[in-house]
Amino acid sequence: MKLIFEKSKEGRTSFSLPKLDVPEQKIEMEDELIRKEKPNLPQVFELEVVRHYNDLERKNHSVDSGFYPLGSCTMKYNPMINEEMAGLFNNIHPYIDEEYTQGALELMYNLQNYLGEITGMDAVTLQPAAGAHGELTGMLIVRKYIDDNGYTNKTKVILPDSAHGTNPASAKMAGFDVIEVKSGPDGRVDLEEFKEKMDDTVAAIMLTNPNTLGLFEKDILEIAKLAHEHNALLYYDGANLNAIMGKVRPGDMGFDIVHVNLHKTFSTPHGMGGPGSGPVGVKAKLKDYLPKPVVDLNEDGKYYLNYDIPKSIGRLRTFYGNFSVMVRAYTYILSMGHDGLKFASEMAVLNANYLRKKLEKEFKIAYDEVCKHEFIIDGTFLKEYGVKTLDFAKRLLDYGIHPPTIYFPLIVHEAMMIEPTETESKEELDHFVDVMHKILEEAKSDAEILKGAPRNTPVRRLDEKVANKELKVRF
Amino acid sequence: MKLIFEKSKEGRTSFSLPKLDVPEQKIEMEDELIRKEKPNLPQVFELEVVRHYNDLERKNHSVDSGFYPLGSCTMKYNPMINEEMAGLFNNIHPYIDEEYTQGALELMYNLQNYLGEITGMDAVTLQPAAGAHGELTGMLIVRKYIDDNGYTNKTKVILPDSAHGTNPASAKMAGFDVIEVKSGPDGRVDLEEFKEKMDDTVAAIMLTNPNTLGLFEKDILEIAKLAHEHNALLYYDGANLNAIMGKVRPGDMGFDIVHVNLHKTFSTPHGMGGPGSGPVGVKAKLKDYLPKPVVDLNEDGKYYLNYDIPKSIGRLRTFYGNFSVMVRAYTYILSMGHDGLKFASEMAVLNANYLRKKLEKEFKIAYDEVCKHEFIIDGTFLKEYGVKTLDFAKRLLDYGIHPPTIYFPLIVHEAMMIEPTETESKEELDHFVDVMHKILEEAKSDAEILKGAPRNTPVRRLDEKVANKELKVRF
Amino acid sequence: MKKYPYIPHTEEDIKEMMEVIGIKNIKELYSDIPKLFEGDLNIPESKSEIEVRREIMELANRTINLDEYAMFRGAGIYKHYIPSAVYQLATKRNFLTAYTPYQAEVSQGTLQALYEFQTAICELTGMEVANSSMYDGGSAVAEAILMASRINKKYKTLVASSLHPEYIEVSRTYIESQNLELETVKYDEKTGRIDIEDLKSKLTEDISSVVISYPNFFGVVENIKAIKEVLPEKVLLIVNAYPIALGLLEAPGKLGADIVVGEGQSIGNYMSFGGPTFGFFASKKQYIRQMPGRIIGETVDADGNRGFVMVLQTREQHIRRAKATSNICSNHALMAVLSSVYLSVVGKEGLAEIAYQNYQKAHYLAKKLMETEKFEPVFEGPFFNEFVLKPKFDLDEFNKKLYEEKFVGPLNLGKFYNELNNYGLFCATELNTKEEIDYLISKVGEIDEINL
Amino acid sequence: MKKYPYIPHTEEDIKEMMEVIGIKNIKELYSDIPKLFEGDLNIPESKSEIEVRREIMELANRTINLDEYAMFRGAGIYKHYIPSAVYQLATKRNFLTAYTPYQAEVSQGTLQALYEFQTAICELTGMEVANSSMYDGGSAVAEAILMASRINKKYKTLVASSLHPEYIEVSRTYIESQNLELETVKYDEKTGRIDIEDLKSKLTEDISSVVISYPNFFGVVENIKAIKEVLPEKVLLIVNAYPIALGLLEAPGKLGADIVVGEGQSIGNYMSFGGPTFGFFASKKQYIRQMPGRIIGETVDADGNRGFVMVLQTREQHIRRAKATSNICSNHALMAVLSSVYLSVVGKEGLAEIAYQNYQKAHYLAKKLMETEKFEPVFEGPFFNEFVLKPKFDLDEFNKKLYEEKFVGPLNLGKFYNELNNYGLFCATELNTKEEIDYLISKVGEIDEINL
Repeated sequence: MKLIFEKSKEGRTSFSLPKLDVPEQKIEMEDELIRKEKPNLPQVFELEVVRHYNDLERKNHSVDSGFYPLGSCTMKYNPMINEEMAGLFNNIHPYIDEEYTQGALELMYNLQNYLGEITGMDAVTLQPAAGAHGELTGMLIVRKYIDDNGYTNKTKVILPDSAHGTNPASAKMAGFDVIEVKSGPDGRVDLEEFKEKMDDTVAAIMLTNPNTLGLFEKDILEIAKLAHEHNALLYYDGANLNAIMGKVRPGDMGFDIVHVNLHKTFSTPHGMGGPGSGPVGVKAKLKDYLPKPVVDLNEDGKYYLNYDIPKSIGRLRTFYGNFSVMVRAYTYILSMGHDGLKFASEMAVLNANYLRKKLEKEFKIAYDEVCKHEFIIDGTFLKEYGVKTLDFAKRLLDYGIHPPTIYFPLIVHEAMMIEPTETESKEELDHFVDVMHKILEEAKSDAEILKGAPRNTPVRRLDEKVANKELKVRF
Repeated sequence: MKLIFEKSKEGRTSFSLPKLDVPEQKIEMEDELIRKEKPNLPQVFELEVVRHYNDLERKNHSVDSGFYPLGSCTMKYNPMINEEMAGLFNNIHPYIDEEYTQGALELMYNLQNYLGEITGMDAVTLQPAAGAHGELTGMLIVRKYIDDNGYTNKTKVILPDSAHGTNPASAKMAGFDVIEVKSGPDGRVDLEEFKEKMDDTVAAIMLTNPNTLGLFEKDILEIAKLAHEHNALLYYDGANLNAIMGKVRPGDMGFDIVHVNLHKTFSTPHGMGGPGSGPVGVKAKLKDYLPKPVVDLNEDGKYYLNYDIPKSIGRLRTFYGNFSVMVRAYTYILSMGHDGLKFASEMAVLNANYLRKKLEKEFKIAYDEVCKHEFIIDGTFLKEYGVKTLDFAKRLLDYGIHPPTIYFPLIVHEAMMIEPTETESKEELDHFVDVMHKILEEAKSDAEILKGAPRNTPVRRLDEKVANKELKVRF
Repeated sequence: MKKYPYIPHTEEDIKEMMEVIGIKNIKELYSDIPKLFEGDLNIPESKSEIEVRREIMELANRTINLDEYAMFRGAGIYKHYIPSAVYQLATKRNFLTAYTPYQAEVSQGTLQALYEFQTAICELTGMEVANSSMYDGGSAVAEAILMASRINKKYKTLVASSLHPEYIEVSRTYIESQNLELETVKYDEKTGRIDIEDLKSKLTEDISSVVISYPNFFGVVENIKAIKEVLPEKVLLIVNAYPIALGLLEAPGKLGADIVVGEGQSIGNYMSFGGPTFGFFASKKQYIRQMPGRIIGETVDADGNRGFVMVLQTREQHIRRAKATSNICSNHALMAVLSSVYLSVVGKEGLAEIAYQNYQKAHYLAKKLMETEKFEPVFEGPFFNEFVLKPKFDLDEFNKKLYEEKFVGPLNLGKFYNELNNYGLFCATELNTKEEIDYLISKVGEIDEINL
Repeated sequence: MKKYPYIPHTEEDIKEMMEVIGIKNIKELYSDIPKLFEGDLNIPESKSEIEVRREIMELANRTINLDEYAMFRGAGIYKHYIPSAVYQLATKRNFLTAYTPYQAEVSQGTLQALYEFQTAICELTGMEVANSSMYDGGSAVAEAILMASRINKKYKTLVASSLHPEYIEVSRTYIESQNLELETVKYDEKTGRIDIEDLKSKLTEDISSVVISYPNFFGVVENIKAIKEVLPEKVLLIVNAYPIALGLLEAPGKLGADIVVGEGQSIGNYMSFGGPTFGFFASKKQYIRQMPGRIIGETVDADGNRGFVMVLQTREQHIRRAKATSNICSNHALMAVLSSVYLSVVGKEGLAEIAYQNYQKAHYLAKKLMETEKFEPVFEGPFFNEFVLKPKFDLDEFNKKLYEEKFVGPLNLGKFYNELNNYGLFCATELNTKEEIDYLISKVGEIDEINL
């Protein structure tokens, strides 16, 4: 399919402006600052743009088009009403007097509170733009906290080898050294190794619970106790919050800081990679470190942007965060209620365990026990048929199913990480199981079917080596 | 693909209502009037509905998805802004005091005037819901006019054999006998035969000009003169108005009544078959026969629905017509202006003639001369390769192109009626020409390619006989 | 050269294309057209999207947006809730910008959606077959009357005067020019139902059909069964039904209806100042060949897979021309699909619950209004979500004041019935909250005695 | 059992699934979790869509809708016209509900759209490579500073104090914990441009990068070339650009910029209370391996057909973990695609015309304001569509009155600069009509002399 630039033709347009209604003046600035050649943007008529994006859209898999069991990404349904409600707030400038934005501020205030309640935290910032951004926020809070308390020797952040890549990257960005703790044979943090590595130089421990294997860290209370004994903070990566809403709260487990992914747990659409939104909640002792501003309520019942946070880590981004993502998440929380959120978590976990049980006979499940919202297939057994997890995944595409997350977590070789979410039906799961078994049969009978996959997709298997070698990143 | 009914499962829902907030009463009516079994509508969750329609949408060809040269249907681009503007007027009840609907009424009033100006008519009703509905309106006006004038012997309507099927059907619905006039060797009304059939029993002549062959009825002034000499009215079928905006006006040619298809010429989307909108314009002498109400402006500058039309034919539908279609058409007229409308017609005609010239070497063009917005391929020559126009059309589907209208007009055997519209680019037309030639080569080399077509579509060729025999019209 | 966003032609394109055609300028394409019109159309010059938007926003700003109003008026068009998914799904661009599914192989989206629509209409009405839409309720009734005459070759129809007055007007317009006749049947002043005695007295030999409304224009639920019982066998009973009510009321098909039609706006269409909405049209299977409009049927493709096509096209004007069952060509498919999505979203339980809430809200409203002692009761017949009361004050004055409070009061029936001037036709739906109703009651309470 | 529209499980489903798993109730799935939380979350119960809509509409009704306002305020977020096609196309559901294109074969829509976006950004900025988006302008600047340090291994950055103050704050937050340093460079009080002498004086050995804004926060167009000329070779020049302005201003890449970043809101994103918008990020090709964020590249599929994939993933956190160039994972792809559609719709000529009109409207506004004699000029440097004036009256009071007229007046720079309190930062765009501007002038004219 042609690029929109390849469809361009001199003299075409999709746009016109009203005639300039003010007297024209000569452009007054140094000649070298005036553009000589217009940016070579496409020149296309409106129908061409329309068809271009119509064609492109049809080449995308999406939650709307089918099952999307991408582990760790919580590809749940994005309700239609969320979009409509977000559309009500498109035309607000961030520097408008608060008197005129009371509704928007109240929404943020309520959302801060709801997220605090769900996570068991005392204060929440909505500023971070994504999960990783929330992690960075959290790590900067850790830094500020240790600086403030004079813990000058605290230079390390501990995290398990099953952690998301963003965890070490965020810790590093905040200037910490990253210490990995191996997972034990049960897929949880190895408590002994953890104890060995835990000392006063540790600033924080980053965990997600349930962890990326979908398993609940059963020693969490012990870990929290140890952390706090060493004046380290416990950080909760909210990627897997969808498993435990209304069941158990990070705050109650002993976590001091938590980020939440509104685009995962709270159903805001992933938008091809973003925008997300990664609010961060903290315990009371860390409230004064939150980025500025947060939304507060004054004594007259007016909402306002509170910049008076003396120990604040500063700012992580401009303005107040991804507001229209917040509107969607807020709509979702109102729709679901405390009862619906809890039920969502339960059904997410039910779905994952159902799939696990249905697949465990023919596939090797890593750590095959009651999981939470996701579980991992260990794909090493596929080697005997001469195929890899990658081939298996590509073959799923031919059946119209988006493959699970592959090759993550790193501690399971040839991993396939499956997170069905609660918005998929038993029928959909059964269909997935059938397809998985069918592909396995194909692998056994003719590995070429997998290795040559996909065949029924808009393009066939793409060559990443060529792409990285040639590095053609623009037309 | 399953029907939504086949996806239904007891106990699922996409919907909930607020709890009933008023005291409940027992349903008081005869027991036989209370429903015993709920209508067996689907029970599905929201994501299932979303995926269902996502899947269905992908199975449709549309103007947005590609070239759609359906002769006589004017499948032009439907601008995005039209939809947005129509959305501003969703929540108006028709029985709201006029004081609160002044904007809507002004829009209708202006649209009446613009359509009158474009067609050269003195008064316009926006009430008809579609082109055929406009024709019926027009024919009822004819009937009322002849009754009013005591022309008791006027029982016939003359129309050419190339006319749209709606023309005779509408005339018949209004109680007229339909007299067909053959087209002459030049594709126009045979003037001699017309003269023979024209007498005082003729109530009206229905024409479209340019006609369905895309040819301008060069004797139109003579026809009008003859009609008027016999006190017959001349009716203009606006299906082909897209060829002549700003170039010549039906009213100036002598037409007394005209209908306009807002969903063709004025870019409102066709919506899988409707809604259309078929406003009817008339000359001053017929103004008093228009259906009630029309929008008028009183002396105080207030717009109002005028029901005081003593000789009105009555009502053709409820309320005031397809209002939100009118908003789209109005938006389009404002966007294009008098200059843009004229240019649109010119480019529509240019496109048609360009295609005609590019195809005339390899295809037989019926009446191969300068055409207006459309032209016809005579597909009988395909017989020598053992294929029909139907096969050729089905093969076009494999190339992602919607076939032209086929087997119409009836006077051309194996017709393919091609109307590119002005919103297609030269590149698109060239591509169409290439594909047409390629398929012709296929017909010559292996007719089975065409006879087995389509192959690349969501379903393969469908059996209409089975459908009509079994008449399975519901699940 | 001026550029237009919707027209792709560059100067170069035009030049090249003219060369191929063999002309020197565009005028040559129009050389066969008499010079009857010179100069420019008296329409403003082309405008940018910014200007167009401003102009139309200005009109919208001078037009009511009932989304923000408490609505107590129905009378054929109703403010019901439309779930967010409905419009977003049904107006996807490849539905919106497709045409009639002439090429079935690339129109399966349209065809399946309409087949599902037909199924839902059959379920609602209790009929065996349905077409894929008419323009509106009024024209659907008119076409039903014509269809009945085609079936039994009789020329006269009896229409309940409690059918929506505009439907009667439309029917009259449609049928009179075909030398068919329409006579109205009185309503019973006590019950508000059709006057059975008057009906019986008019049931002469030449009667083709009887048309009633369910509920009728006064909101009163007709007893279809009782009516059917008095009709001679060959007379067809046409029932105009309010689809939301069919969540609570027995299906007309089960009570003896031969043709069931109606206005579909209430199930998933915006009010849109009355259009476009759609008419639905269902009947017994034996009459299918006399039905107007497009019908979708199931079939198989060359590989034996299920697919859908238009069936019985030989009834239609593009094949049968003057002998067609109707002249209808464009229908209201998009509106039908909107309602099909709506019916899928609300589903079996949802529609029943909506109907139930409509009933309850309207009955609460009626009870509370009567308690104010500022109304007299009018009809005794059972009602669904609309009812008529006779106020002891000037209704139009009262309604005027309500607008200021962002309330729309009842319709003054004097608009359609001389004898019912200053009678109010009230409506409540699932969208009317108790708070709104109670506020309306309080406003009634405030009416000055002098007004009485 | 209560039903939820977003959860498909019926009682029967749950029973069957529990049987397969071998559990008797759902609690067993949580048996390994410590009993730390009992009871219900303190959040209201689930609500119907009708109730949710009412509740959020109520909030929206208490929030400004600037669509209806004349807007004279910018300061980083601008009210520009967004053609209707832009949102309708970019937010199609199969864009909206897709995730990061991990499986390229079923993500070509996303990948090609982002590749086109990268191309458009390169065209605008005059750079060789661009990534597929950052969160916003502020974080893009911060990441650019970090990138510069990775490139030249120096630890200090000089930031013009006329960079958006919030960007400076964000940059400070990002870099300080990495033991990098940030120092600001004064603006020239006469021109409003960066103070070249101050800059020179601070250009020590350890300087990694210099950050300027184009135009700067005061609307003044910096002379990139002149700045570049004073920089030592190894110091990277980071330019934060306003993309609309790039329709008129020379591409920073042509004037010596090494990294060009900026806030993308102005090109096709709504204001949305400041987010989500997106940051764009472009640089010379030689630095591509130090870039943060996702980059899309062209490749071929197994049949040799063109396709697109994510490239250089080894820079990213999911591969490189702690050694990644950034921790960024989710970006703002949807916003980037919105802008890509925008740039395709307005096109080459459109963007130039928009920029030209912005310039003209703002200069007309400035001229007219000065003619009222109620302002003092502030900066002499050339400006694009924003400028600073010093009113002889209380700006906040004036602005308050403007709101009532549905006008938003200039930003009081005291919000960010103590020394510029009661200075107004005015903005005009293609959406400001002469009529609006003249009305604003008339309002200035009405200001009571007492206020002066």
